[in-house]
Amino acid sequence: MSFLSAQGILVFFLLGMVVFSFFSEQFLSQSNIMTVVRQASIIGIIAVGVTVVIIGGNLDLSVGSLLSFSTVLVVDLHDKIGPVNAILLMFALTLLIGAVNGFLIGFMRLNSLIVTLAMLSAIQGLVLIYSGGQNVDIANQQGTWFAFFGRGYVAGIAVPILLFGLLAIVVQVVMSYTGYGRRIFAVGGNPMAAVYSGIRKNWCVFSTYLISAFCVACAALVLGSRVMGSQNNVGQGYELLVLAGIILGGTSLLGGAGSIWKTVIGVLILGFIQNGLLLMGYPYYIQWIVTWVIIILAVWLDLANKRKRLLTTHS
Amino acid sequence: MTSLKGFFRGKTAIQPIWIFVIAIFIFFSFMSEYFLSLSNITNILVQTSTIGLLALGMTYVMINGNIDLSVGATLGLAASLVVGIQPLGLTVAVLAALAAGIVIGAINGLIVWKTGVNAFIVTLGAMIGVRGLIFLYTQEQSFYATNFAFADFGASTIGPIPVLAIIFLLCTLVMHLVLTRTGHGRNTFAVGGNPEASIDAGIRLGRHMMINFIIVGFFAALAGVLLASQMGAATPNLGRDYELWTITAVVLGGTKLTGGYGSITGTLGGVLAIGILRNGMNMMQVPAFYVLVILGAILISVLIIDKKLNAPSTKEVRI
Amino acid sequence: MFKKTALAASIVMMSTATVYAEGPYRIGITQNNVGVDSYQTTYESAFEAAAEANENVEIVVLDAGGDVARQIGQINNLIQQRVDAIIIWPTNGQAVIPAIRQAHKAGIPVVVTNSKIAEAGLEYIAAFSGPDNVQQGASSAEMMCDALDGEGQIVQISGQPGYTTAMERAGGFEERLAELCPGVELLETQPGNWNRERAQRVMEDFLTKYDRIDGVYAGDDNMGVGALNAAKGAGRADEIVFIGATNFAVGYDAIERGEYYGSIYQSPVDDAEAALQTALDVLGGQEVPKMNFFETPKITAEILGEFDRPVF
Amino acid sequence: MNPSQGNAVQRPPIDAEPVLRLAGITKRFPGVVALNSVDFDVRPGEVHALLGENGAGKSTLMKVLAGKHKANEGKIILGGEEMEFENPKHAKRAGVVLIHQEQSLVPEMTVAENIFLGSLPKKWGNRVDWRKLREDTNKILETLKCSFQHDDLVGSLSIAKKQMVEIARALVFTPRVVVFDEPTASLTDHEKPVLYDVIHSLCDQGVGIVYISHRMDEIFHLSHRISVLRDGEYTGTVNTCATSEDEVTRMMIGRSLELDHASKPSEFGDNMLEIRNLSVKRVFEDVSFNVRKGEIVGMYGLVGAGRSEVAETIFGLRTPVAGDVVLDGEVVNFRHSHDAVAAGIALVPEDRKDQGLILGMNCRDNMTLAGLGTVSSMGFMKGSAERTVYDKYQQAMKIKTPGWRQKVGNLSGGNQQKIVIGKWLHTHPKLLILDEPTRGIDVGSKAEIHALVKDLAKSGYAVLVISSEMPEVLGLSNRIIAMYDGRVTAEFDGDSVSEDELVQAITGMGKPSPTAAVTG
Repeated sequence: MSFLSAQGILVFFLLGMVVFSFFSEQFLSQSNIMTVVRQASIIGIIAVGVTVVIIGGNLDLSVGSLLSFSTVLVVDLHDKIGPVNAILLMFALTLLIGAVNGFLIGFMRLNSLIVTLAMLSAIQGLVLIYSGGQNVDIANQQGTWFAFFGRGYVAGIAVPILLFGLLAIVVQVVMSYTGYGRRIFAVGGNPMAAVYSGIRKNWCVFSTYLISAFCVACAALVLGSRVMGSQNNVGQGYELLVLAGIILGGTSLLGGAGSIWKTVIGVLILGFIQNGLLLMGYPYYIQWIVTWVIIILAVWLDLANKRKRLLTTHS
Repeated sequence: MTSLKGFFRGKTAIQPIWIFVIAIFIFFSFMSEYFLSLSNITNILVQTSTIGLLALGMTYVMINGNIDLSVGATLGLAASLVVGIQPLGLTVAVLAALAAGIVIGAINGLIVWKTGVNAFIVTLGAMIGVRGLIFLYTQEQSFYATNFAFADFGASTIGPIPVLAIIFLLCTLVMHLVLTRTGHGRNTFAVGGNPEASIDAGIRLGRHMMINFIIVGFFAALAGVLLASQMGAATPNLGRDYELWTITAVVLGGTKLTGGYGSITGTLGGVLAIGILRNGMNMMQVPAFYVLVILGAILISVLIIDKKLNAPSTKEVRI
Repeated sequence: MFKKTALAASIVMMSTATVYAEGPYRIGITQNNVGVDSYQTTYESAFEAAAEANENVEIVVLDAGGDVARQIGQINNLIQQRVDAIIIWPTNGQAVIPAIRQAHKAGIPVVVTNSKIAEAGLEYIAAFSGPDNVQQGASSAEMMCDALDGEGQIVQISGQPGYTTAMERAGGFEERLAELCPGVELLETQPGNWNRERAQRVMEDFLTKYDRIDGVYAGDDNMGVGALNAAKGAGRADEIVFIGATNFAVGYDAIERGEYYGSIYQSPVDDAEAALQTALDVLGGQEVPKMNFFETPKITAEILGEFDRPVF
Repeated sequence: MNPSQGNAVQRPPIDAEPVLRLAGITKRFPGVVALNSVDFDVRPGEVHALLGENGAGKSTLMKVLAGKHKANEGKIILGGEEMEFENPKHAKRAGVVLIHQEQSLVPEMTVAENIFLGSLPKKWGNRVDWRKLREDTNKILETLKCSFQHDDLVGSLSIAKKQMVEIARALVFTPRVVVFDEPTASLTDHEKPVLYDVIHSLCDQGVGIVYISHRMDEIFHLSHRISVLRDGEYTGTVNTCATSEDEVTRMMIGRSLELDHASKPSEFGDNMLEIRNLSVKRVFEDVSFNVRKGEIVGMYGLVGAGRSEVAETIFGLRTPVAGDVVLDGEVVNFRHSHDAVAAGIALVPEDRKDQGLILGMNCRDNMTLAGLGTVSSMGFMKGSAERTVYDKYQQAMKIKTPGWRQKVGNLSGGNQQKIVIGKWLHTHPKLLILDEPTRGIDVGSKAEIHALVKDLAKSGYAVLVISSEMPEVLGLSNRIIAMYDGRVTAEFDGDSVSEDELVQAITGMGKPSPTAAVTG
């Protein structure tokens, strides 16, 4: 159902793929597709979580700095306390920050855009204080299974892709087929009516930020493992890319609607645009300009498509 | 942020953000011997004038129910143009830069209006694309102003007060009057507050939306020109992340993200708050890493205090 | 050659010079973007340590966060505070000139560190102290030439677009490569924004696009290691020569393992100490040359032992 | 209470050339014919009531008239001239004004700015002429005898006052025809006379009034003629003085409606709800009453008397400063609506669209929202169980929808309300609180909901009905609690109380207000 309603953007997506493949023969090669999906999976994993926040009627702009925070943390701790402890501690602290977001927005009922904007700044500061501004690296890169998350393969498919796919499916199922998901849609659609229906709105909002933070932690696992090191600002700007992917997929920022499938498609479109233009050999600034045009065209077409369907099925 | 309704019509005393501005002003005056001096205060005004000018336009767009993420990039483009075109004459260069801002604003407005695509995504696209235009035009180069009159203008003063600060304050005054006194200003509130009703009342939504995007584009360009004159140069990366600080300042000033409510006086307060915090912490030599955390924490504290002050405790349902 | 002994000697020289300085001096520094990479961070702590060690110096440390406008504001703040000297790590070589001119007018000597400013601004500064990035690019080109025997196809991953260091290194590299070995073809340049992950992604796309890549030049080792990661992931690391700049610990280790051909050794500690010393020299009334380059030698596997592993 | 008794004579039709005539109006939406060749006219100085069940096409017809929709066929003739309205402003300038059912005001603007929205007086180009604005506004507010100021923020006004602002807006251009769409839907009996006065004075000025309402009493009190629409078809026009409620009802729904006031529940059990000295700061004070099993208790009072707030406090949405809520013998004092729902309290809230429904969700999902636990296992929704629940209540309450996938926002008011009630029945509550259950709902649905409420009580539910409509309270309740200004002023037996007593109790004891004079 939700998959079908994303069809406008899907058509656009496929059309774009065909156009790119005319200009670059490698574009549709299996290895290139795998490369793009793997690259998109970090943004994609985060976007899965942020989509839940958006469906719940809020925004999360802090994911970029949080990604920096989590990646620096897990990489730095890897050598100090061992991979298992590092991963556990990283997840715990990331969820803690998610809980702070969730507390301020869910229970204190502060404006999510501004809170997460403030958190974006504060978390970046925390990262820098933690690392003292130094890059962090994993010294023994060959001998650790930590490499699995970013570089490993299972059945010929890269682990980041698997993780992205798995998270997307699980979260989509949760959102579509569980009472929890239904409650989040209700809270995002009409918070007042949700409360009047006995739904714990504040808890619901709070929990969406935990999901968002969990996804960021997963992304940090992939990123840290892929790079085997981290800079302090590694996640800078991710929040906007994530949003671009979500909106491109067709999830509205108003809350109460949207789906993970749409987000997956949106994120992939974004990845293929960047990759396609790079393969065509344009300098980065042309890529930016084309991205601008494509974002607007895609969303516009999707909107026109929806409007048409609305007119034909409305009774 | 809206406890003192009707302030912008001069009905009530003081907006909460101004209390905060005064509080931190007093705090830093005690904490740093360099803080409280005329030259430092004008310094703050000059430093905030860039974000301030962006915020003026942003206030309009946000009251109108939209948002503009492309202001930073537009600022960068205008700065590069005004310095890059200077060999053809300073006036031509300034006009071209301002025109560029207006055109980008108009494009944003037109797309939002005609397609109905959310302003957030339209201007997010523009933010990326316009930055591309800057690099296309400058080919990665920074430009240095050959015309010293331009840089001198940026550094000039009238009496003890820098020209840039005066321009900023004048613009603030004008935009305040336009917002509170003119048909366009009032209709901007109407469109943001209740678009449906506005259409019924015959208000042309698209026109006001366009005008407001043009206004924000113009002010972004103006900020770019003035910043370039302050630096006597322009770099292609100028204005990165400014959109986030601008939005923060505007929201701190009490403008609602959902539209229909806000004021220029509040925005001025929000801009000054951020400017004073930055300047004061520089003066106190707070390490850069901690400044980020402190700014974030203060932002959230202000939100919480505001919430507590305006607690709807008895009149509204607890949800 | 810039070796451990040479380094030690130069520090001794510097500290003897301090004797002539009178004080105490208040010196303000505005850095480019601390925290964006380890070089700048190490620079900052080295600078603070050097100042700490000198009781004649009191410092005000500011960070522009990569934003030109904020840096100009900070310069104004420093003028405001009437420090005795200002050290600037320019976010941009052009844009800071008017602010430097103001400091100059206010009678405060300015020392530019690490990245050069444009010609037009030279008359307003007391001195420049830092590495020669154009020379570094050229040195990297020479190494590339050696490694490939003058024949091959290479790609370049440059730093953040629009930043002086990125442009100087790329410029120096491209120019020297063209004149030294025209047989090496530069296929494409894309920015990696000083970011390892970003560089890794760019390299992955290069690997898809080009069936044959013989060499990679990265604007710093951080990005170079990102490119190396990508090549390893594609199983093509063996056929590619990696050359970077600003030797990082990860790069140093990679050279040690033989995965990485070479880099440019540039110590932020030297950089910071040289800057502070230059400022003190200026304040002490000494005759200081306009351009003070500290040496940034090539580093490859054969001579690795002559260098300490970078701390960052 | 019934105005037709109070103000005596119903008005004879006015004999004059129509100021406005709609001829053969047809409006098609994709897949639906909303209006099929409808004729309608208004004479100057006349109140012409337009009746029809929800979905009959009244609102569409008025939107065509006011320039919001364009008719596919038909003519609009205003003052003998054929018109084609491009937009509402155009229609307004020509003298046709629609006063909306939905509030169409900008809450953050002043009264004056709202009244002149889109036509602010200007001087020197784009500058607003504030003095003229103030003077013009005051003139209009004076004719309407409004108690608020030109510079009050509309958001801070009560619903009734907002309604007056809407009406004031109609007077900006000298109107020839004014359309009132459900103007009293959110007004209390106390506030209605003011509106009636306005309508009368408009008539005296020769303005033609189109009056859309579900309330028979109002229509018979006000109108000269009545026209009826049914399923987009015009079924006829009658003179008010020559018809009866029965006849009009028959025209509307095609059958005669039996208004059954005699079938109240009569067997009561123990106390289900007991409120003891409940107080919420600055809202209501020292409220005590009880509701027994199988009993319907009506709570009657003006808007703002604190009725809804009492309900919200019982439901855990407000924090009391004193007093207890006792449910089934246990002191509960819920801190969250979730706990109240879990304990078996159901609240059908006052504002359907803001509080009752997620408009963007489909019918089924809204229906199961308050009882997700029963249609899921291990947290996973059971689609078949959900459908069963939906089908059960859809059939039981005869909810008209194209299917469960339909978005609730697309349903008529009556069907929306039934969904809300269904949502709560599904939770099998011990106590059912209904706050204005039939506001803005057509006659047919209203009767169905009334019957349903009585049946529920008879099957053992304890029911608390909050209403501003006296017939509703009288027709349903076993007992009536009257509230005034945050206090319970009296408690009456629902069968024996007189209308006078009730009106006095809700307007302040011993101080008969103008309302009493009009409605008594």
